[in-house]
Amino acid sequence: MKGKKLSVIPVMSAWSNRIGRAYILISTLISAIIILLIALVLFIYSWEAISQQRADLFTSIWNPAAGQFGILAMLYGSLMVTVIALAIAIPLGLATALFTSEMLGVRYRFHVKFLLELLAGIPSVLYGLIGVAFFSVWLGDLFDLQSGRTILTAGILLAIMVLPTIITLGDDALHNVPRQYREAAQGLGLYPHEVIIHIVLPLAKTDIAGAVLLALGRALGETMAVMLVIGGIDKIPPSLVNIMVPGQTITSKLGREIEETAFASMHFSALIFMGLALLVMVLALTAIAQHYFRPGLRLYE
Amino acid sequence: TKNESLNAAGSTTVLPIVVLAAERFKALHGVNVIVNAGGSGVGINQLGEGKIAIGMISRNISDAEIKRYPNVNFVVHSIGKDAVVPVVSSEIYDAGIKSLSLRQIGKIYLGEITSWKQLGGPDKDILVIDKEKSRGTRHVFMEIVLGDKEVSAPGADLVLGDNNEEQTAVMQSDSAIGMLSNAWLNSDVKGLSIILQNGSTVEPKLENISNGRFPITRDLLLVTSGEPAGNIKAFIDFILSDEGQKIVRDSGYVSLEQ
Amino acid sequence: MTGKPALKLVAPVVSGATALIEAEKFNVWFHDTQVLKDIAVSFDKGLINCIVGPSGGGKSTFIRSINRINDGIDGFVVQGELSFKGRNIYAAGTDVTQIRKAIGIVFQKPCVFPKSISENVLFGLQPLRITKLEKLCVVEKQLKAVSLWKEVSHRLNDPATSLSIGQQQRLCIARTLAINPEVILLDEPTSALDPVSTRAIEELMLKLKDRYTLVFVTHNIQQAKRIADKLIFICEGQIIEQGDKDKLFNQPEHERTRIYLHDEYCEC
Amino acid sequence: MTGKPALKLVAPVVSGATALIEAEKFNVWFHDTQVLKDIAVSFDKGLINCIVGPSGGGKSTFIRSINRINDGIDGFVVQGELSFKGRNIYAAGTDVTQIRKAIGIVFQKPCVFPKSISENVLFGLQPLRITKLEKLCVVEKQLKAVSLWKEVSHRLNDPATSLSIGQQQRLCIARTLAINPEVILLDEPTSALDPVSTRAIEELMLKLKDRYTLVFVTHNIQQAKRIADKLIFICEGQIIEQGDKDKLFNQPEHERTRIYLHDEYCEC
Amino acid sequence: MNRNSRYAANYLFTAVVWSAVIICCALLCFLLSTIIWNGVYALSFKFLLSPASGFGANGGIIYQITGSILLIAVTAIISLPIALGVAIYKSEFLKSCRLQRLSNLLIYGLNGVPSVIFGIFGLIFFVNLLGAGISWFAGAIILAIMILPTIVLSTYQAINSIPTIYRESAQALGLDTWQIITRVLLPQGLDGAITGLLIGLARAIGETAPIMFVATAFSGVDIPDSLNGPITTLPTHILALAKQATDAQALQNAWGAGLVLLCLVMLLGFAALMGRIRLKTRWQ
Ligand SMILES: Nc1ncnc2c1ncn2[C@@H]1O[C@H](COP(=O)(O)OP(=O)(O)OP(=O)(O)O)[C@@H](O)[C@H]1O
Ligand SMILES: Nc1ncnc2c1ncn2[C@@H]1O[C@H](COP(=O)(O)OP(=O)(O)OP(=O)(O)O)[C@@H](O)[C@H]1O
Ligand SMILES: [Mg+2]
Ligand SMILES: [Mg+2]
Ligand SMILES: O=P([O-])([O-])[O-]
Repeated sequence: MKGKKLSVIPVMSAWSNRIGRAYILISTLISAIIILLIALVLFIYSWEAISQQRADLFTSIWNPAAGQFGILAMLYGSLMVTVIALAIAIPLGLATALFTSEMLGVRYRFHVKFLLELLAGIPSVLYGLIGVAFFSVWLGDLFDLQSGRTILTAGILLAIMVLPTIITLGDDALHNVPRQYREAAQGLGLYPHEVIIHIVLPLAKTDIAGAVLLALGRALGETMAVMLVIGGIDKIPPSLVNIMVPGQTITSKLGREIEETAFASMHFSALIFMGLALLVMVLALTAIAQHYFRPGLRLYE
Repeated sequence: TKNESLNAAGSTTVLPIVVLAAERFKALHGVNVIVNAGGSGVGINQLGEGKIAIGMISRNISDAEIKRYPNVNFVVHSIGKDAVVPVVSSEIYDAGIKSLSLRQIGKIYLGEITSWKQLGGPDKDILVIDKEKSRGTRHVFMEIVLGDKEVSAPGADLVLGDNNEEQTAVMQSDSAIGMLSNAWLNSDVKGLSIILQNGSTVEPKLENISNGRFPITRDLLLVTSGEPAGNIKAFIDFILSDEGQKIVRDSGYVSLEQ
Repeated sequence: MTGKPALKLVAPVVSGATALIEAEKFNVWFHDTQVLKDIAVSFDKGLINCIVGPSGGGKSTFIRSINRINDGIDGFVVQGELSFKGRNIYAAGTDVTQIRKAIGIVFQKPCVFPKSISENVLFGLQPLRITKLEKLCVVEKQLKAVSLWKEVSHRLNDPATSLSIGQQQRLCIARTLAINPEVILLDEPTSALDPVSTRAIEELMLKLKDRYTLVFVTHNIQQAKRIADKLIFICEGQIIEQGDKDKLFNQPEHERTRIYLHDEYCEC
Repeated sequence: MTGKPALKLVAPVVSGATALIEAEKFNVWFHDTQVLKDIAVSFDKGLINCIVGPSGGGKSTFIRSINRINDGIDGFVVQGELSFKGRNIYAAGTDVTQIRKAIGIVFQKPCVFPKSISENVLFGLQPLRITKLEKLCVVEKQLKAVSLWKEVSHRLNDPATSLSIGQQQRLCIARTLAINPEVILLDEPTSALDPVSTRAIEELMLKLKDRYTLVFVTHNIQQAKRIADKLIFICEGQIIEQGDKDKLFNQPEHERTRIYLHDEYCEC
Repeated sequence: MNRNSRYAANYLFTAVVWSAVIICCALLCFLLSTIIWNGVYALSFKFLLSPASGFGANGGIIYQITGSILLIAVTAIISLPIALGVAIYKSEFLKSCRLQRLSNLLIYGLNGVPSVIFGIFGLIFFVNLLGAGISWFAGAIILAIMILPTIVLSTYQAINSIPTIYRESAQALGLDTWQIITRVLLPQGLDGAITGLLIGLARAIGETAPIMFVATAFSGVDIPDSLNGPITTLPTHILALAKQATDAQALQNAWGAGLVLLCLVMLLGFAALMGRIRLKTRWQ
């Protein structure tokens, strides 16, 4: 036994302290409860589907009229769209982040970043409008498709939507690498690209991984834009890697169908189960990202 | 006063009528009618759950739906007539496909016919556009074409919801077929004539709809829970009045007396 | 943690104390590392009590323990006796705020709040229920006490951050004086300052030493030579030697003291 | 930038140069503040060229300008002549990377890369297309040159960050030696170090001075006294005086030099 | 030769980066100009100031604008105080590493929850379980929950970036915890909170999925006179017109509404940017 463990929180004297503390505690509790409540509500309302459909949920046929509720097509669509989005957005976004943080003068960095962040400000329903009016038509013409409403279209649209996230966070990650490392490497006579490849990127890699995971979560969860361009068909294409066909994601399915179902019916329950699956995926990603991110340290400690 | 308001929701086919009628109704009677879309299925569900006073539907209520809400006494009010027209991209229409039989259309949706060539058209794959399952348009169309309103359509390439979405998709394609309410036809989206079993063809024209010759017609309906009263009744009566029926005609549908 | 005796919770009146602050077998750990070992020392009024020693020796830890600023630090554990006016500072039920009001501290890096100069002086007087005139009086008095009044009297409402670092440090001292403490702890108050400001602070300390009990940590042997009265040499968490400045400089008892005070390359 | 004459882009061969690095009317601005004014100096091989002066005087700015590390800093503007082997360092078309390979730099705070010790030594040799054995040779040779070999030879694959600060600084020097520069710039290389490491670095500099042109910035007058040969005193961006160490210490031409080198309370 | 290949590699690298930048800029230009080009024809004072009529083909979007603003105003009022409390708790009271991690997980988790999940949560919880029906206030609560993490994190970072020495200085002057919170932390935290709030609201005002099942109706809605009842907003209006309009003018009006929405988003974003700049220059 060593000495007395001191209470970390200093003694509060006045009653205002007590009220203040109660307020702080209550607000914290509220926000903690909200998260649990969301998870709980989704779980309860998907229980009917989970308990009665069981493994049938993981088949590929969705036909509520016949009592078939297989979510594989939607799962496939969600994953495929996300993979496409990231495959486009990561290289593009990271290269741009390299530009803003390594090549651009400090003075302009801020302005350019702000401009690129404007991309992030465009509401997703507008992305949807533009996607239907332009991207799907262009893609259809370019690849001579029957319809431009494809998984690829949705992926491209999503890539554009998550691009600002990757650029901003990537730029922050690169910018957080202390200047002294760059100067030390420069002082050894390395070319700019060698400094970036050998020093800056490796040092920033955990933060970049965090940025990518965050973007992944965004892409998985995006609804409106995807719903308008993906085509809405619950099918897994015969060739799994054929991305120029219409499909369906979990989010677009929810957006289109949830209102058509009767509250608490099996159909409803199966849809909620899809939402729950989505939530679990996103939360798992968050947990992994948390593991990667350094915990926020207080400065000067 | 502001407190007086009604809620309506449902079919996107009926939506234009009700929205326009609601504007007039408010100007005349000061009663606000709040209208939401969603599709016929939504209209029935929300009425069943008591969230709205008036459901808009473009098809009949199914047995399953009646069973789902045993405590609700659905009362339907017909406010107009409409045809569900098989539509194709103008390119196909111009290439000579101006009419099809119900059997042919059915085979297209079942995936048995996949190219326009099989129908005497250009050598292009057919882009088959389906609608969401609970949509009134689809119920009526599939009932007549394939004999089952909730049949699956394995031949479908796209599944869309609202009429406008479907219209845009047909417009953007040069080889599409879809189903649309008569009000949505235009120069890019052409309605097909239907070849009847006796060999004669019927064009999707207002007179053929009103006289019942066009095979895929339906009533546009408002549903209430129990016999309407008060403002609900006033609103339905307004749509049934001359002024209301003019709105029906202006929206591209057939009014009751036509 | 095992094996170390528990902290006495009752605070015995230290017998015959004339010194305001006394430590006796005072130990400090951070987590499981012992940073201070059996410190026994007393600080007297009217003298400049100066603590010297190599970096990492525990000087800061010690004086920060005196007014319990270390409480907020994770893993901080104390044991032993440290008393202020005969009462154990770490006794249960002690009002920390009162202790801190009686024992002011000035840190190495001047830390002014991003507010005006006069608000900074008045910052410790919370909640402030005095008239404007009284406020002005306090501000004037304390700024005069730290010889800052002439330099800033015409711009009391300017942000304090606009002052030079040396002026900021004096402002910090003024702020501490305003709460009317009995003891003032200074942790290397001049190490961030230029020579002119350093001289000003040293003069200020000489001026204040009659009215307050000053405890002053420095790295700078020359400075200790100039202004200290009592010298305490702490190394590796222990007091190696303490006493009159001249004695330590001229006839130190320990070889380590001599080396540290005279040889630049002391390894201690 | 207006009003200042543009940088001369043609690099004239400085006549009769024996010194590797020469500056003539060299000026530096950060945005609109002039930080270096009309610097004229030459650095000779075989001597320890030591730059001293008060903080903020521009010492770091100057030596960082020599191998163009300052290029990356916002608002950095140069004017005048700074030549390496008779070629203007800031001439258009100069390959900055080559300049940096010929003029190595060691910073105040040792900055090892988060890689192994041997990777750190080899880091400047990109792209590395030599055999494992050759690598080991380089590592051994350079670590021996900085007297680090004995301490780390058994753990060359440990992360470099596990070394003590003093060892890290020597590793930084070894890393610089490995690219085989002709000039080594050192910006207060010992100010973050303890006395033992300081002494090691000082001895290392004495050992290296025959083979390299050393330019060395220090804050510490005593250190300058110990190891400098040529002394350059920079204050407020100007060279006040330069020349033989003994001359500056014993018979300075300027009063300011005398005050700075001898009086602790120099205001410069 | 070796040197030359390194030189070439450097050029190649630069070229790759530049092309990425050009693609990004081109995308940005395309998106903005498309929205402006399509939207600007619909804009007029009449469009901004009159209610929608004729199925979106006539009239304007006054109730959509007021609806959107009302919704986010209430969102702000609900979320700000809660977020401040959470941020202070996290920064000042939560010292245990494990709890800190848990709270991070919860906050980042909430931040990652897809917006459509909020929508179906609202549909189940508010519309059905609580029987609120379509209620704009429920929508505001949903949006408040959605932007809570943004505000908390921004506030937390602002408070957390105050060097410990300021807390210790205040402690040394005899201030108690609540005084330190109100006098030292909150002035700074509030800046961060406002910044986070603006960023969050910029996101909230453009959202469709979380409110379309819960809070909005297409037609017949003006300014709500009680907490219950639907509201109409710019994004849901755009969606409805895009999906249901029969008339070309209505689609044009959808683009017009999109342009107005984009301007509102950018206004909020710009204000947040200003806040961020101010934040950076506060403590030393
Ligand atoms: N917050 C902390 N957690 C853990 N260890 C600490 C902490 N603060 C200080 N220490 C350790 O306590 C020892 C004493 O530190 P302290 O700061 O008291 O030394 P000091 O004598 O003031 O040194 P300096 O002259 O450099 O200020 C050091 O070994 C240090 O590493
Ligand atoms: N990046 C920069 N931007 C603007 N001004 C700068 C920058 N770096 C240095 N300065 C200014 O240039 C002047 C010279 O700075 P420098 O670091 O060269 O001084 P120094 O002699 O090395 O000082 P020290 O001994 O403290 O290291 C200072 O006034 C400083 O404020
Ligand atoms: Mg200290
Ligand atoms: Mg320097
Ligand atoms: O929207 P619907 O009319 O097809 O139900």
